[in-house]
This record gives sequence, C-alpha cells and structure tokens, in this order.
Amino acid sequence: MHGSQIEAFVEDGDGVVILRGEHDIATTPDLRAALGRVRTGSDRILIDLGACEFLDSSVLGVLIGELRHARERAGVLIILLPRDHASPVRRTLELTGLLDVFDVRESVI
Amino acid sequence: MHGSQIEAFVEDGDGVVILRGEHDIATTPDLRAALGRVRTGSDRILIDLGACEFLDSSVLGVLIGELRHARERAGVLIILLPRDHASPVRRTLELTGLLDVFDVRESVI
Amino acid sequence: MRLLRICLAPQPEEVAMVRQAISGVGEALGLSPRLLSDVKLATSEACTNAIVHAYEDGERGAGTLVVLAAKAPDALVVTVTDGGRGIAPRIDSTGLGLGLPLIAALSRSLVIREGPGGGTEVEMTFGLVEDPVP
Amino acid sequence: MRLLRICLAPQPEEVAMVRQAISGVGEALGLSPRLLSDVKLATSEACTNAIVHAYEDGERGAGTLVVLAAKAPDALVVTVTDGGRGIAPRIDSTGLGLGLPLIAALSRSLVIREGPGGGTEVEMTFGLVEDPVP
Ligand SMILES: Nc1ncnc2c1ncn2[C@@H]1O[C@H](COP(=O)(O)OP(=O)(O)O)[C@@H](O)[C@H]1O
Ligand SMILES: Nc1ncnc2c1ncn2[C@@H]1O[C@H](COP(=O)(O)OP(=O)(O)O)[C@@H](O)[C@H]1O
Repeated sequence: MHGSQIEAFVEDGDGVVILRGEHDIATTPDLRAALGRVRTGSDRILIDLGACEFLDSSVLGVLIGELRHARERAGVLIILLPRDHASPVRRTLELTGLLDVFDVRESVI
Repeated sequence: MHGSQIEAFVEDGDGVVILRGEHDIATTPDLRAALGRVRTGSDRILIDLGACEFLDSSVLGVLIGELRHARERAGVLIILLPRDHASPVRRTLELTGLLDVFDVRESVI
Repeated sequence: MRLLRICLAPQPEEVAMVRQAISGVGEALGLSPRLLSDVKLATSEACTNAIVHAYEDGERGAGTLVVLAAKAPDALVVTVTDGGRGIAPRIDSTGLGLGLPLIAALSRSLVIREGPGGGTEVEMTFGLVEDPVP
Repeated sequence: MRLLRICLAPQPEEVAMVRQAISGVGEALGLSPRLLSDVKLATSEACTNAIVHAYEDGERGAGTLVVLAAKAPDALVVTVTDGGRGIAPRIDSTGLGLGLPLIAALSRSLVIREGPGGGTEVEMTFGLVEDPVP
C-alpha cells in the first residue's frame, strides 16, 4: 500500500493520531492539522505508527515539534511503534537518535 | 595575524564586544563569556568584526543566539563588519544568508 | 547501466511516486528489505530537499527534478538533480537539518556538486548487499 | 600530487593550525583571496565537525583527525578524515546545521563516505581559479 491515511480522535481524554501507509512532506500539513485538533483538551497525545510504513525527516520534524508543545504545557507525548523490530519506521527513528528522545511504546495495530 | 583576541566593555550604556583575528570553535566559549558580561544592563549590544579575519559557523551560532537573546528582551544587536567588501567575514555572513538577518553596519576599526 | 530515469515537477505530492519507482528498482536488484528501505529514505530525503530548498516559492512551478538510478558493478547509484539556486545554508530553514546527515548515514557515499543546469546534484551510492557491521 | 598531510588531535585548539597550513598550500598554488578564504572556511568546518560530532565526550582523547591536501590537474582536493563513530544525524546537536551545506556551497564537489578506520571521510574539491559566475 502506497497511500497514506491519518485518523485523529479523542478517547478517554487522550488525543490519538493514527498514521497508516507512507508519510512525508506531502502529508505533514494534514498531520499538523490532525495534531492541532486533538491537542486541545488532551494532556496526553498518542501518535500510533503501528501501521505506518514510511516516514521521512519532515514527519520527524512534526513529531519533535509536538514533543516541544507537550513539554511546554507539561503534557505527555507517546509514540507507538510497529511491533516488527525490522520496520523501516523503527529504523528511521533509531538512525536519527529519536528512539532515545521520545517516550516510545509498542503499537497494538 | 593568526591569533585571536576578544575585548568587551560597556560604553555609553552600550555593550561592546570587539573580535580581532581568527575566531572559531576554540574561541566561542570566551565569546559567550564576553557577551554575558556586557549583556547585563545594556539594551544595545555592538559586536565589532572590523578586525576579525575569520569566523566559522560556530561563531555564527553564538551571534544568532545573541540575536535571540536581544529579541527576547526587546534589545538591539548590531554587527559591525569590515569595511573591505571582499573580507572573508563579510562573505561568510553573505553565504549563510545572515547579512539579511542581522542589523549590519560598517566598522570604523 | 541505467535502471531508471524520471523527470518530475518539484512538488511534495511527487515524492511518493519516486519512492515507489526506486523500490521497484531495488526489488529487481534483490536488495534486502533493510537496504531497500535505506535507498527509499535517502532518495526521498534528497527529493524533498530539492522541493523545499532549491526553488524560491514562486519559481517551483517552472522547476525540474530528475531522478536517475544506475547499476555499478557492486553498487546502486541514485542521482537526484534539481535546476534550482544551488545548495547553501539557509538560516531560516524550518527543517531540523536531519536530511543531509541522514542521507550520508544511509549511503555508502554521498556526493554533492553543482548540477549541469546550475542547481544541485546529489549522488548517493548504495551497496547491493548489507555491510557486515550495520 | 600530495601537498599536505597533518595528523592532529581532534581538539578545538588545533583548527587554527589546520587553517594556517591549508592557507600556505593555497597561497603556493596561487589561489585568489576569495578561493583561499573558501578553502580555509570549508576545511575549518570539516575539522570542527570531526571534533564536535565524531567522538563521544570521553573518547576524543584517543581520537584522530587527518587532513590531506592534494593537487589534481585543475583542482585542489582537501580530505578530512576522523576515526569516530560515523556520520549520522544527531537531534541534540547544538549546532545550527550550517556546516555541511556551507561546505557544499564553498566547494566544487563534496564527498562524504566512511573512512578507512570506520569514521567519516569528507573530501572537498576546489577549483584553482574562480568560477565565472560566483
Ligand atoms: N537541493 C538543494 N538546493 C538548495 N539548498 C539545499 C538543497 N538541499 C539542501 N539544501 C540546503 O542544505 C540545508 C541542510 O539540508 P538538510 O540537512 O536536509 O536539512 P533541512 O532540510 O532540515 O534544513 C538546507 O537547509 C538548505 O539550506
Ligand atoms: N565527522 C562527523 N562525525 C559524525 N557525525 C557528523 C560528522 N560531521 C557531521 N556530522 C553529523 O551531521 C550533522 C550536520 O552537520 P552540520 O551541517 O555541520 O551541522 P551542525 O554541526 O551544526 O550540527 C551533525 O549534527 C552531526 O550529527
């Protein structure tokens, strides 16, 4: 699948954004908008990359921006990663040192 | 001359820092300290590069940091450049687009 | 040996297509899944840089972006060329500066030079088998 | 033809010495003042990157930094090699990310590859006369 999809909702007070498929400079505006929607009123944001097949450095830029937002308002940002440890998404976060920067958990998708 | 020298003083309420010679990663700690000394109590900082023969991107990093400081406290940062338009220092600021970012004047050194 | 040549508009929506094309090339060469994803990411980053940095906002419409892939004896060489203003640091870049070091980390070698049309040519060489120490 | 080879400790205080040495090389080749200052700045940035990024804080003491200069038919080639951890993006870099694009802007071509000892080799090629369009 080479499409991309973004789902955003609030559940039990948590803002949840699910990325599916491939995400890059073309989808970061939608991602930013989705985060803006769920951010209001949620102290905890979950970004679920369990079904994300690709992300580039511009998406990482949005994730880091979100982490700064979260820290400024003493909120929490959690990144959920594909369970497959060989997934490209995991490797990209590892190469950029971001596995150590984010609060990272395993996705159940 | 391949040495480097930093002079810092307050004059008429302005914080003045004069860089002479070559400045790089080895001299940025002294530059930061000098700026810290003159910053207190001065709304206007002048960094005089009129006798600066070389600066690298780590010095530019300090200058940009100082510009942020200045903006945060609604102060002013002025960069004085060598009169020689072919000077390496001018070219470095030009290449990095910083001639348009800083308030730039001509040095009388 | 040339494996791929695509000319495209330097627009964000085009990058996914480049990744798909370069994946096809990599699969045909029998690259491992990890190498394949490295080639995709590096190529994607190089295209994104051309799209974001090579052209002034108003000039992207007339801009060009060419992606070439060629097989060397034991390597895949991917070249991304724009016809833009040439590489230079931009203090007001909204990016994090991850692109170039990421490409350098993903490739066996990275060459940056002026393109034939005055823009930037980014040439990335990848091994066909994974290096012993990853 | 090799013009220079210096091995030095990857320490901030050493960079001025490298600039002085490479200036001597450039002057001997009759480079224009502008080319000379471009070579100095690019070489300085490459050394600084090796000093700042190649080694973990505790390991710089045992680190190496080698600067080579060689003359090609119509070019000066400067190579800066460290024995560090290899190039990769570092999100916590305190730098502005100006170094690599600045080197690319200053040089005719920039090559980044793994060094023989596993670190990073940065090869910068400069023309011996200024390009017609600066
Ligand atoms: N194709 C290009 N054309 C012009 N400038 C470029 C190009 N690619 C990269 N650059 C310059 O190099 C800088 C560093 O690029 P990169 O490491 O990808 O970081 P980022 O894109 O986050 O700024 C960019 O900010 C830009 O100034
Ligand atoms: N010799 C090197 N060894 C390891 N990593 C390097 C080296 N040179 C550059 N890098 C990586 O490339 C990134 C970009 O370098 P540069 O453009 O000079 O920006 P900065 O030094 O301001 O971060 C650095 O943050 C670092 O992660």
